[in-house]
Amino acid sequence: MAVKTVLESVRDALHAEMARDARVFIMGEDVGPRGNVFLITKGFLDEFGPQRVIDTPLAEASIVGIAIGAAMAGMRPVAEIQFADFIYPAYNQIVGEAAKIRYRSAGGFSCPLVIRTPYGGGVRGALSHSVSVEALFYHVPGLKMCVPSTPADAYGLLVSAIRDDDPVLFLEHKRTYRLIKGEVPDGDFTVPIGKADVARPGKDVTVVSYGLMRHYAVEAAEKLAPEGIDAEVIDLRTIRPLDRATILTSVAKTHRLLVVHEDQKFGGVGAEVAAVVAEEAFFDLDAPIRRVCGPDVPAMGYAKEYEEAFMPSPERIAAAIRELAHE
Amino acid sequence: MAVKTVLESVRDALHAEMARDARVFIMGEDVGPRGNVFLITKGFLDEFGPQRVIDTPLAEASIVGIAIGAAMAGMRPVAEIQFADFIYPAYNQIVGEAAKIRYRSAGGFSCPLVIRTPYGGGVRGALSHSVSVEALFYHVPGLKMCVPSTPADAYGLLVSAIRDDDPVLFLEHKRTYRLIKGEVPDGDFTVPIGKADVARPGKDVTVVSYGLMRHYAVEAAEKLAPEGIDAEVIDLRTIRPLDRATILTSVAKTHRLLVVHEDQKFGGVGAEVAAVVAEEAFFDLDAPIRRVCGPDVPAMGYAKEYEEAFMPSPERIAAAIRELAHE
Amino acid sequence: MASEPKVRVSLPEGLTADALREMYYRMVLTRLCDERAFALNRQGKIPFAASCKGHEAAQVGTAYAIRRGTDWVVPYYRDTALALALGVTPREQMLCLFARKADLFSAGRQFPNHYSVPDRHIATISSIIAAHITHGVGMALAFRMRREPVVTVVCFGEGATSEGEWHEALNFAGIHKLPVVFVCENNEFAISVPQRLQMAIPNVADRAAGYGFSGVICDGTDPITTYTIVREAVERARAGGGPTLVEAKCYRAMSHTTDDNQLTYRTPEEIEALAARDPIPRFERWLRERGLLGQDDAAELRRKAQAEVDEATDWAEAQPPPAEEDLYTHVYASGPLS
Amino acid sequence: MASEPKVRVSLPEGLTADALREMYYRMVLTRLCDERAFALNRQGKIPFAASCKGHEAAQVGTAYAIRRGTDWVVPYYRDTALALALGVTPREQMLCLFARKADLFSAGRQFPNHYSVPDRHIATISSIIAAHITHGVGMALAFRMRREPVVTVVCFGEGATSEGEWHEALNFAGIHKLPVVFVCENNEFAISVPQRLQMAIPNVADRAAGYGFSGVICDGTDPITTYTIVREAVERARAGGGPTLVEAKCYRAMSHTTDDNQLTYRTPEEIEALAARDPIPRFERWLRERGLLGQDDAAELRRKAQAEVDEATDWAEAQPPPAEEDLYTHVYASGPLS
Ligand SMILES: Cc1ncc(C[n+]2csc(CCOP(=O)(O)OP(=O)(O)O)c2C)c(N)n1
Ligand SMILES: Cc1ncc(C[n+]2csc(CCOP(=O)(O)OP(=O)(O)O)c2C)c(N)n1
Ligand SMILES: [Mg+2]
Ligand SMILES: [Mg+2]
Repeated sequence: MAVKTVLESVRDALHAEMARDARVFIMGEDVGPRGNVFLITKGFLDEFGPQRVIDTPLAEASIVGIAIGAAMAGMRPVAEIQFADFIYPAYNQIVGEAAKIRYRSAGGFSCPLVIRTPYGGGVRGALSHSVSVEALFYHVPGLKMCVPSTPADAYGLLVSAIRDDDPVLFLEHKRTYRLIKGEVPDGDFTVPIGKADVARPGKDVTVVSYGLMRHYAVEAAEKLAPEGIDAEVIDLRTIRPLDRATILTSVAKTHRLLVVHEDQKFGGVGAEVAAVVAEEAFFDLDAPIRRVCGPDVPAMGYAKEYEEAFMPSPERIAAAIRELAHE
Repeated sequence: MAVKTVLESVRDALHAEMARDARVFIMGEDVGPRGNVFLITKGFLDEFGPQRVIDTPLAEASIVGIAIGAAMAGMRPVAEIQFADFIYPAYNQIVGEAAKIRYRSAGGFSCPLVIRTPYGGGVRGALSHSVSVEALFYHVPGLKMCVPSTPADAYGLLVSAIRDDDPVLFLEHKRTYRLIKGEVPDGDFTVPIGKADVARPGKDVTVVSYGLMRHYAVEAAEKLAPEGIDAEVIDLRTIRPLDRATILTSVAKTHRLLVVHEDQKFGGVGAEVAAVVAEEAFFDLDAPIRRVCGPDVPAMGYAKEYEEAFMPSPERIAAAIRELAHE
Repeated sequence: MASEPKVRVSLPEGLTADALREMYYRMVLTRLCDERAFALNRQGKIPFAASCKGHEAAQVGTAYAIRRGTDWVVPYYRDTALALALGVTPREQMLCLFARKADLFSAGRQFPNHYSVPDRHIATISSIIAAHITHGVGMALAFRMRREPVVTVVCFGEGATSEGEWHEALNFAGIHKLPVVFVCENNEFAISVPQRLQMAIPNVADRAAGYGFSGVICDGTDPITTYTIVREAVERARAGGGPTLVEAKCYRAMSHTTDDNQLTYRTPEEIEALAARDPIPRFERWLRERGLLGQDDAAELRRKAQAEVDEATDWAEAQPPPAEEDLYTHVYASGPLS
Repeated sequence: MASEPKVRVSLPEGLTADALREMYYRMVLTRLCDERAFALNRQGKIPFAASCKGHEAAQVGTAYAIRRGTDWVVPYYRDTALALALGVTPREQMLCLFARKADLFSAGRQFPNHYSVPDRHIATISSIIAAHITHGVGMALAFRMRREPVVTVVCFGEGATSEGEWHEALNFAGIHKLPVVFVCENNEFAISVPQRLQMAIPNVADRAAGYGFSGVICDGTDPITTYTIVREAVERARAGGGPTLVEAKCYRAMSHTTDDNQLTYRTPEEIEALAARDPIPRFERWLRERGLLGQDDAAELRRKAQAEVDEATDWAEAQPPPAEEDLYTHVYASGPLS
């Protein structure tokens, strides 16, 4: 086991899969000599050559569309969207095409494609480099979606995603890249797509979260321990498929649910989590389902003050857990 | 009052606003001599001329992008996307641009734009002419979204949308176009954006729906009346902003909530409705929140059998209400 | 079927007399399939059909220009003749028209003519115009990466060239000199929108210069010209010469689909005048003049094709539709999730 | 400031001696603003900056080519000199760099240099490359509909031309012969991606032919050439002659932004060699040769500009940041909804 950052884990997973499987290749803007804007693919061009590390033109629809074609022809492309905010031009290819290729061809073709993109705020990325896009895609059957929060999960899920026979949208919270360090097993391992992680066991309140907010939720839970409030934090890790079982099991124990995400509240992932619990575990609940989320404004602004006002903090999360525990 | 179809109402509203306000113009594929593929703009070209009825190239991103530019320059464009399935290429312009123009310019610019598009199934439109797109957009602050189901609402909401100072996505269920007839007041009137309609008052179960499903829900409710089950059907009419008050008032009375939509379940609009009620009216509820929705498969297929299996029917809705009433 | 011609004529390179007759047969077969589809629609038996009448020569010429079993085609929804020329059978065609469970292309999920036939190297497409063009480029990229001598042909209408993705696809193909041939079947209309409202230029082919490769115009109502020009482009691509944009000028004889009525935007005279450009009698004449088709051959081939189409129609109609549980297949490799 | 020149020289049409000196001043002012921005970033006072060093001539030439107060500009994020030449003040520039509440462009919401100044006819943009190009076309459409004699100028880098939306915008403008001028500031790089991986052709301008209008190349390190060519295009557009694509060849002296390090993809020699193309000393020479700038004028103008920038920096830094409640303004015309 070695201690790594999330960024290093993403790089290592890409590197290992490129080395293992000649069908895997990377395409995206500035992934070549520059080694990606976060330096994730630094050195890859020299090692794997320009056929497998392709610096694309500035055109996201084609980054995904070309990757889809290559996937249909038997390759395992990893397409990079430089920032999640720039994924919109590729929406047609992801939602209209990739997600439907297997279904529409009745299994004649498959689309083993990974689309990686850094998302989320807290890095002074301003209005167009801070977005959370999970709620814009998680409604789409045919896609899978991963949102790792720890170095080990980033590695294991990315390897799973590359080996998966279906398209996977792989969202990397950019604030976690260098902030979050953790132990990562040596050698080849995977984390299964579709399994949530109990990041902190507890018995009083279930807190469902993912991405950067998983860490804030754990921090909040730790803060409350001295008060005698024992929160269980679940890190979804995968949003589609959603691990209902882990959530329901937890709620059956705690009888209280708080969902936390940085993304805006209205129509966010928390809505579905709440709906699942209100439908399938209603009689387990002793209190209303609460959500702590980003505000329903168009974006996170550039000024530090906007970021702070937008992003749920460990303090806000702790306050919500406390309130819910006493409800 | 005259009896009209939904299609006639959409046409009449467009016509009235074109006649009233020289800033209003229409752009889209085949809106010219052909008069739109559903004949909604039939005759408009002759009446208003090619400057105000623009047959565009086959390029949705530019249909919306150009309309945005015109809106920023003081016009009131009504951009048509021929079928909702073709809106994906315009996603960047709608979500990344239109929705954020006012916010990002701190009020320097506004974007009074209407994007009309026929959506939904039940017309043998197959995999790419049957989609429901509301869940792909309703998470987006800065946008408004209307989903009228009756001729009068189609008229009144479309007029409101055109007069609104912000971008409105206007979804017209294509199965309702000719199927649904109803009385429409004469002359100028509006229906406010953001107000739900109690389509059928009742006291036992609240059924929240919209679009074609509003009619199926009412039909289901009528079927159950002889059994002594009195369901209240709410037609959202607007998804963003969502009329929470009408929903919460109803649930406070019935203590039971069923959400019905044709769109796929996971991450659909029903998720947010359920979450709002689980959060704000939890103690009013006597039973789990149920959802009757499209299945989580990539699309509605072409064969009649797929359509029937995909779309909630009045029978399925009635069964769900009955079950919930006895829960 | 005529025996080998008495008089030796010089045949287009790479085509035997049999192949030429086969091309003719496929054009006729397509025409009859298309006519049957429209008839079935009028009878209320199928809700939708689209015809490639006026495009047959361009498509069959293209189909014969590639190496079958090696090269790949990414077609569009009007490529019925292309598909039939690549080995799609009338039965398969009818299964998709009737949306039967056994429909090879999509199990009855997609509109008709959305081919997807891996074993005949035809890639899956959606109805979303131009979305398939980058796929063809990506396939070409994959073949090149694996050093396979495969060329990918991507087809689309002139309307599709307005989509941004079209531009992105051609741009990438040009930069990387990929083995791909773009075939634009220019029929001057996108549903009701005429070419002059689609682009400010007369020839789509002229845009190739902006991507660093050549654009060629050909008479898409003549299968031999199309064949020759596409073949040259395909072999140049295979030899490492990069992409070509071929513009096959053809026409659309019928309304856009059975949901359309072209009389709302085209005059009856305009539509009638198109008949003079019909590729089938024209090719028939060409074959006759070269002794490749005898006195009664055309009539006989037509009868044979008609019989095939009739048989296929009856057979397909009798096949079972999808069942409710078929809704849930092929969502993911591992089955449905939720 | 020099008095009117002793020797009468022929000035470019439409430019007075004062205007020429003003152009020079704006270039210098921009340079100093950009340098200050990078310095503030190094000091940790602002998290991000981007410089237009190498583009000043192209931008100032463009700014002076339009009719101010009449024509509109849709810029991109590297258009600092353009904005300053159109009347954006150093104080306004510094407010956006510091993301202050009073930031005119976005109230501190957007990255720096995302101008939005209705009263100076500069349209709002996002950071999403090429998304603004159709907006410029739509504005031109609106002005034409209202028969206002307004021309819209849209600027972008050569990287932006790869986006599908770029193609769609130019296509529509060509079809409708709209009064719009597209200015491509070609600096040969899109972050680290060189032009040869962005397109297969040497000149962006060559693509205009595909849209039915003309493309013109100009030396974008020379403000007068750029001015002349853009002005001709603007006036042709105003006269109903339709769009033009102007390609101003310039260069990027600095890393893409403060987040980038161009040494990872460009050699030090390559970067050093760029200094020879610096538009400021070159324009200074041009003005001197024509007697438009006296012996000490350049130094004095520089001092004046520096004083402006210093004052603006201190002032802006002292302005208050947004407050929490500012998060909720301008969501909808009617306020926040939820
Ligand atoms: C993205 C998208 N936009 C619009 C449509 C609706 N539509 C279907 S076919 C068509 C016209 C296509 O014209 P062209 O590309 O010239 O092909 P043709 O039908 O003439 O062969 C249109 C607008 C669509 N299917 N997809
Ligand atoms: C849609 C989109 N994709 C990617 C980016 C990231 N990005 C920002 S600037 C840039 C390069 C732009 O190059 P160019 O258009 O040539 O302008 P320049 O910066 O060279 O002036 C890239 C890739 C973005 N902002 N938007
Ligand atoms: Mg066409
Ligand atoms: Mg550049």
